[in-house]
Amino acid sequence: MIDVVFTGDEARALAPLLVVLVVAMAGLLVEAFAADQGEEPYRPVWFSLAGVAGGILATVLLWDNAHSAFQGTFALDGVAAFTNVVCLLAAAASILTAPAYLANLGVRAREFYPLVLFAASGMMVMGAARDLIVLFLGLEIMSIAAYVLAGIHRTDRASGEAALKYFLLGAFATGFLLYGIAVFYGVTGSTSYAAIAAALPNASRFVVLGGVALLIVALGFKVSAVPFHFWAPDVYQGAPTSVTALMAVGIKAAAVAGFARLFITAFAALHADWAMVVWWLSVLTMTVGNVVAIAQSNVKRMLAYSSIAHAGYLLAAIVAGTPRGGGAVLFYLLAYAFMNLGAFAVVIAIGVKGEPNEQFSDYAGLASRHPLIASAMTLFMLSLTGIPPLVGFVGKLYLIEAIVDAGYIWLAVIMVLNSAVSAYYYLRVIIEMFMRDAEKPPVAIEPAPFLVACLLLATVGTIFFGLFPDGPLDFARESFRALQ
Amino acid sequence: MGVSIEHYLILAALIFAIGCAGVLLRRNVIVILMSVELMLNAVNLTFVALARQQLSMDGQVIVFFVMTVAAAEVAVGLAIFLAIYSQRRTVNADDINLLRW
Amino acid sequence: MDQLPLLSLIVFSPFVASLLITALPASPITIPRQAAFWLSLIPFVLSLLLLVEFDPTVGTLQLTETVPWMPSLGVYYSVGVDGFSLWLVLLTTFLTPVVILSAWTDIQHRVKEFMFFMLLLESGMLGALVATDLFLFFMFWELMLFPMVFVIGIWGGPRRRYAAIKFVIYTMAGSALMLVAMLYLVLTHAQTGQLSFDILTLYDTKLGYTEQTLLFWAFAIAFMIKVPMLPFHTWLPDAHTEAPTGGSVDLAGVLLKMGAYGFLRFALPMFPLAAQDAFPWIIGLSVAGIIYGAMVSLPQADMKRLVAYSSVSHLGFVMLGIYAFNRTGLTGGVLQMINHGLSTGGLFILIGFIYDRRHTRQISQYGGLWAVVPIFSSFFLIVTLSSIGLPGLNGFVGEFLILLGAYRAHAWAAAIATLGVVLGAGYMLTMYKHVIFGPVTHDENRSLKDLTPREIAAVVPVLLMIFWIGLYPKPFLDRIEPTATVLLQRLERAGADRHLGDEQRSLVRADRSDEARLARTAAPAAEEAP
Amino acid sequence: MIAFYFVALLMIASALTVILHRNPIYSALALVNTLFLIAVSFVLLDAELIAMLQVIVYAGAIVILFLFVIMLLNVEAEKHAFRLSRAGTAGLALALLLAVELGVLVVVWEPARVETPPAGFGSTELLAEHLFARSFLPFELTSVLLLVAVVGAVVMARRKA
Amino acid sequence: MHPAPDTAVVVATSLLRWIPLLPLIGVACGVFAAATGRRKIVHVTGPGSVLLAFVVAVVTVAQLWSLPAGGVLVDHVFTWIAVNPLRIDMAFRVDALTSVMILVVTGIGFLIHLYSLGYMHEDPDEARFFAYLNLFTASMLILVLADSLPVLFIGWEGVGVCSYLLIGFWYQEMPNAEAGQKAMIANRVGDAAFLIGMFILLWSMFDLGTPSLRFEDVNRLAPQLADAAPWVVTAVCLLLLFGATGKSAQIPLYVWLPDAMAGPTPVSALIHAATMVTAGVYMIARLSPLYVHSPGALAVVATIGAVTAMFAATMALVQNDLKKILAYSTISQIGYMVLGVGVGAFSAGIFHLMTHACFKALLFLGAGSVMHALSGELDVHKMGDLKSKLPVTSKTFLIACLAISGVPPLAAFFSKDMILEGAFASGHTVLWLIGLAAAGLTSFYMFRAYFLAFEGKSRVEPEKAAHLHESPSTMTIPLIVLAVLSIVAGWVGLPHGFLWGDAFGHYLEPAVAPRDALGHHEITTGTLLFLMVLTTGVALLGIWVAYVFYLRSPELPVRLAERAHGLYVLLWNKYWIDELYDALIIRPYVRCSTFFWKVVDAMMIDGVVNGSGRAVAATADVWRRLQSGNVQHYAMAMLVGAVLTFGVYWWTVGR
Repeated sequence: MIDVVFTGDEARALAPLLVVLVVAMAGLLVEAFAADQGEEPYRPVWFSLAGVAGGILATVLLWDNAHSAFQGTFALDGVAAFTNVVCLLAAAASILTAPAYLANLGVRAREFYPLVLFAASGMMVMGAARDLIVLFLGLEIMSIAAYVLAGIHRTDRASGEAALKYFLLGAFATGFLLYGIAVFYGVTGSTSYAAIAAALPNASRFVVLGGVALLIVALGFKVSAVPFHFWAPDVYQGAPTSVTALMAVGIKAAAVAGFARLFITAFAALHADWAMVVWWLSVLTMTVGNVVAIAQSNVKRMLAYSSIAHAGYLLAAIVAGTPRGGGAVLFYLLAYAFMNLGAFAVVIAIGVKGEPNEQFSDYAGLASRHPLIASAMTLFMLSLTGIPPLVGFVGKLYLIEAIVDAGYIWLAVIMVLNSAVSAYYYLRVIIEMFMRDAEKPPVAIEPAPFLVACLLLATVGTIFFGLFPDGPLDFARESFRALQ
Repeated sequence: MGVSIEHYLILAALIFAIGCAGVLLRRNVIVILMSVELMLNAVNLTFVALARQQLSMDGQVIVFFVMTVAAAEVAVGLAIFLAIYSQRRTVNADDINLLRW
Repeated sequence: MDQLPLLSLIVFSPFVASLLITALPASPITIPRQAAFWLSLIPFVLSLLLLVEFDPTVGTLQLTETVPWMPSLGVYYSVGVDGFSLWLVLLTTFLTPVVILSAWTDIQHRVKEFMFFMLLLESGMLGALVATDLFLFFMFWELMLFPMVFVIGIWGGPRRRYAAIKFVIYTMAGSALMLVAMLYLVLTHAQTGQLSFDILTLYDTKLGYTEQTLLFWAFAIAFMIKVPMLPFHTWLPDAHTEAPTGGSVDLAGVLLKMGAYGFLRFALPMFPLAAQDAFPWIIGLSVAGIIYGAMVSLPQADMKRLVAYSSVSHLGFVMLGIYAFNRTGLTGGVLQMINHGLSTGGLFILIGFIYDRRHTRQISQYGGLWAVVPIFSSFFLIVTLSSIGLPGLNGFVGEFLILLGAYRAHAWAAAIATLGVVLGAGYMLTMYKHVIFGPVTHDENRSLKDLTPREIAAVVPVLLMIFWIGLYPKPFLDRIEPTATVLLQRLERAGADRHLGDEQRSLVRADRSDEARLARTAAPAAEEAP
Repeated sequence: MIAFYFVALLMIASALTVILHRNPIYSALALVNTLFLIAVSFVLLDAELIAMLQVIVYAGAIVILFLFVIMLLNVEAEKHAFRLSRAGTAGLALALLLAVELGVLVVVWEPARVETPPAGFGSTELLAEHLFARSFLPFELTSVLLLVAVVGAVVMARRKA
Repeated sequence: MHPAPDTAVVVATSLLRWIPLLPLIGVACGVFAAATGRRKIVHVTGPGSVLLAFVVAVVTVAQLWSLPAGGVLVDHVFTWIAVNPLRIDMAFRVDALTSVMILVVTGIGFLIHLYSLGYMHEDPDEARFFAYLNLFTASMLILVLADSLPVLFIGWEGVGVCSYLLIGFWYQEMPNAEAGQKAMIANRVGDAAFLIGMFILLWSMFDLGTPSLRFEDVNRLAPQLADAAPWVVTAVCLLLLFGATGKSAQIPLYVWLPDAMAGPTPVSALIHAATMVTAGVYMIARLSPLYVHSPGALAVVATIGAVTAMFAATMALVQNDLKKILAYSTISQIGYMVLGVGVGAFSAGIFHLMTHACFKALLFLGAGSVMHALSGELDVHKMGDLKSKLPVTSKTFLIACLAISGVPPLAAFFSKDMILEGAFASGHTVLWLIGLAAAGLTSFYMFRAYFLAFEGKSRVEPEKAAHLHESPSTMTIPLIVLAVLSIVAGWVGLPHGFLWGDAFGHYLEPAVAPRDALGHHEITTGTLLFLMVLTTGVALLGIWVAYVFYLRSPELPVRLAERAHGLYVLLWNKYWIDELYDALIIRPYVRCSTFFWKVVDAMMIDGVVNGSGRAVAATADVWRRLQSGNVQHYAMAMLVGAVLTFGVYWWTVGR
């Protein structure tokens, strides 16, 4: 008498997710059983890369804006597809950079790659969720995998501490998320966005905004928005860099996408109300991120603060609350993925066994030793600063356009001034690399082939989408329009 | 039974707050995690109460999921604690501040 | 664009060249050096072709090319040239080979990179000059910023990093606001017309007065920083002092012009009314800059610093001319950009040469050079005289026209500015006296070598231009004037269209009446001398 | 009525014990108590199945896990549960503030009309139906979640690095 | 091709451009010689180019004379600056006035070039010298040939630069360089005013529908200008006058000329006596039709001239440096010319300009020859009885002294007399008296110099006395020629009624404003005679006093100096004018500049810039400390966020 609804729509919507999950599980089994016959360092890499590729392929082939699955709680629509691609790119980067890096650290956790894929699947769920519970579960899948990944370098105190902090605060935030969900459940009797959007107009603003506040706490935590950001620098710095890359790009992308979808679609009716708080959130976030980044001496930590700042930029476009804003957010996620993953790849590349070389001073004279790596890093830094014609600039341009279009001129002004400030610390890296000579004898580094591939990918993306951003942008905008 | 739902809700809110306080006050991470559990259960109570109010099962279903999540979190969390403990022989939140500034 | 895309060729040939340089082996350093020099001649030759193609009778943009680039954003790759940009383009392509020659011995390490950045810089500058699409312009605007940062930061003096960062932050802070203003403008226009960054389209955006004023200032501040005008100038002395010779020359020669050029191409025509109403500020700051720059130059001990501050003064003249809002001043202003590029560029080149020999720029370290290096000294003399505006040399023509025009518009401002002519002679001659005249005070100077043929080859073209513009500026003026007229008519129409406050009405009316008189006076002036 | 207040008072008391007691073990026991009381109130709210799960999963599994770890790490009682440092008091104040806010939040909700629930409300059948029919996707996701948790726990708790 | 006044006959010729061009070619040769070190070249090209220019000038003048009176030769070379409404042609014109000037410039110029051959013989930088000298000649010719103010301005500044270079010719001595720069700056100050004058003039012409600065148009439209806006004419005249005071070393900008004596003597002769310094006078005469429309401005001109004449003369009284004496006398004489044009006696001013060119050049060259003999000695107290050793020099010098003193029938007698007469006739009696007194002083100090230097007993230092010798012929010949000129030059302009009368004046009439433009009351021959006698008497008196003081009883001046000690000190220190300028203008300016640099720029503006940077960094450091590393602090921060978010939302709902 229980009839499970499972039609083609469901199948299609789940397909990418299933691909990734299946590969992940298969990976677990393979590693479990193939472990005893000899070390095959690159097998899991290829394996999980295949999973990523499959996921992307499935996404590209199967996405459509028309249908949704599971009574409209889940859909592989444009937004989801875009999020999938970004998150899977992040996963790919983390996988590509991992082998050499983990080898340097002496970490021999074969579960690393499956865990990355699990995290990615969680992100995919968040991107596709049209129901608070689904969002919640996706978030948890992602987070739990991330907690473990952060701590996967078990002999390293920093890594452990990162895991601990991330876990405790994550769990704490979960509480708020659930309470928020409870509020909406109470008000609307349902947790699906559609129902919420329908019920909001004649619900008690007072109560609903309480719920919104709680959700902002939880999602703001994942997005690392000030004042919910404190975990980010510590965790980013402590976690293994490959994982940091995943967190900085993938988790942020998923959270932001979920945030955007929720607020722009479900809470559209209350835009006037929530916009104000998010406005402040975004201003605080970008300002604190940029300003504190100036004071850093560790590049990884600097990148952490920079990622906080970028979260601020993204929130600013969410404030706009328009499809244009949503589209800009999605595109910026893509842009951010390329340039930031590239940056982390470089950070990994110049680390050698025993010395991670994460201090600014370690970059001194890099240009003369490894001109190509230095040039790549320069590209990423300039792109993060927002210098045309790199992707970072175009992304920022779209964000500002959306913001200005929605009439938040001052927000736009604050944002551009912030990016002027950010020029300072991004430039510092360039200055170290090009305009200073190394104090300590340079260590020869030869980046592993996978790493090079990752760098190449990031570089190409950074330049190409800077020059020809139209495709992805139109796609992103369309997918948000389709949600209205 | 003439108790209106909001009594339950207020009770839940109180428990939630107590949990928060625990998270902020206790220095032993294990107890902190317990406090988190308190919070989650408070939310559970809320869900059930609301479900009762609306006479819809969804609330209870959600509680089901929440429990699972809570269990999963505890498992991973405690594992992490073990790892930490094996590193530095302490689970005192104050002493775990290698990463800062 | 039925004919060959000349402008694109000019803009991108240095870019391609820079890429080629990277492909070359870095040592022996003569390889990239030679390559860079010969490659840098290509854009120059092309730009000569441009000069031929250019139709002096047309005042509007010509040789335009337009290709849709980012349709979703209304961004076009559209370039064009008119009387304002034409000569600046030529100046750029002309200076680059000169710079490379002059940097021959100055740059000894990482030559390949240096040449790469120099050519990239050229590409950026050219692009910014010919771009007629706001997005494109902004792109090149930033693109020319960073090569310069590298040039300063890598090959600069002891405080090069500080100078580089200061340069970047200053400029970016300015251009940040400009970016927002740009988007605001584009979106406002999109509400009525189509979404487009093309300036010709944006020219006729309907803007409220306050809107217009705010936007104007957003643009203006970015450009004022670049000019640089008075309160925003302090990046310049540091940048100049720290930069290597080549950097200084390009900085003074072209980069500084971008500010004034920005006013001409964007700020004025896009916000005609606000721009005209801003005159009290701009005029005031220009005049203040003229005097202030001249005064601060006097006590400087470092030659480059002195010349840098003198640039503040000279650019003040340029802005004054532009804001005269009549043909004489405007044309003079544009011509003065070229002049300043030549004379100040020449000064930097020469200072660079003497720096190569003695590795100091302290004026007190020199003296009595004429006895030792007569050729250097005489070249230095000519450039100095050109920079203080001696009639018969280029500087005078510009200053004369500027002051003449400015006098028509704002007599007192012009009168005060004329003081700058005296003060200019003051500091330049003082420096010349201490460096060239008097007894040889330092024994190191007794053994100085005079200019080598290569160095002479680098300077002589500049000198020739100095004389040419000084004696026969007509070809230059003839090509600038029509464009100036177009701009003026535009400003005037704006004045006529909108309801105005009294003082700006009178401003515009004065201008219009001039135009009217021109109709009468043009007749005798029309027929040409045999 | 009386039942509720009885349960409520006990619950608060034991919850406070959890966060106030010096000895983690007692905290854990107090936690069990609290969770049990919550289960009781579930029953009062006609959610028998959930109540049962509550007892089994929480009291039965989770808290045991806690106790296990506490023993394993033989964490001994602290000198005093927490010192009211400036941060501590601030935290307390904040918690209170939050309590007030949440309280206000729920008070504002219009009082629920409590009518007798239909037959079978909270029954296993009904729950099962909702779970598998309406909430199929979340259900499956929880399975993934548990898998990840297991793997994670193993990875983290494994003895050899 | 240009609309010309209906009266004048205008003939276009491409001859004129060669007059400045030839010396320019000389410059090229000079540069080449200097660069390659072949000094011989300039011996030919230096004087040669100027000689050719002189020949061309003569031919031109002949051509001019072939035209009916008031004829004009024009040469349009090319259009220099043309931006509507402005149009400036590189064009030259020769009329009566110009013809005089080009003859003077090329003629005297050639003699001085010739003289320099001998004078600069040993100097290694001879080539550079001649290059400069030729360049100067060219600029001066452009100045006088110009047919519009801007073109004149080219020459105007050109000569300024040349004098700058030539004063500092011996650059190794810093004082010379200083002097050169002083001259340049002083000139520039004047030029700034000159520029503004041009602007005002051009735009007023523009408002009349003729945006032109050609002398022809300006002079033609002067009446309309005066009608349209009288203040404009006055302003223009005064501003141009200020420019002239710089160039012609008048009050207040005369201070550079005495220092300018640092240059080689031929330079002093050519630039700072014969030609450049008279440019101001020429310019005023050139624009006389404009000036006459502003009596006020003319009055100022006259006053400045008279006062300068007197002022400089008094300073010349006590100088011991021979060249300095000559310098002050030059200032004074130019004062006369300015006075002349100021009172409307334009032709008289030019007349004196011409004669002065002859005898002052002669005086300087004589002084040069003395220096040559005494190996650079200039103190008149260290000379004496040179006439025995330097016959030619002394005789010619004497003639020059007589000439400048205005002893009939030598040159200055007629010219100076004509000026004073003009002053008298115009009713500026005070100015006339000043001029008269100055005339007396002139003859006194000139003869003081003469007696001290050439008469009496020798006070020459023995080692110098040993090789006293007359200068080579290249130097003496110019002296003789100039001496002859100093005698005869005046005869072209006799007072009315005598023989051919004021032929010079008549000749100039079409070029300058008629002297009765200001309604001179015509003066009778009787008065004329009286005036002539009077001036001659004053001159002779001065000579006699000088004779008494410095030959008959040399102790007198010493006693006088003690008696009127205050006055003596005042004069000796040249009224402390230099010190005054230094204290009032130069030092405050420098101090102010340093203040701007050190305080405004470095502290205030950059302070704000770097300060904001530092502020951000400081904030960063504070905020960074918030990141305490303690999990619970982070949690608390989150809680704060939550509480605040609630608060804000409910606050909004409340509103």
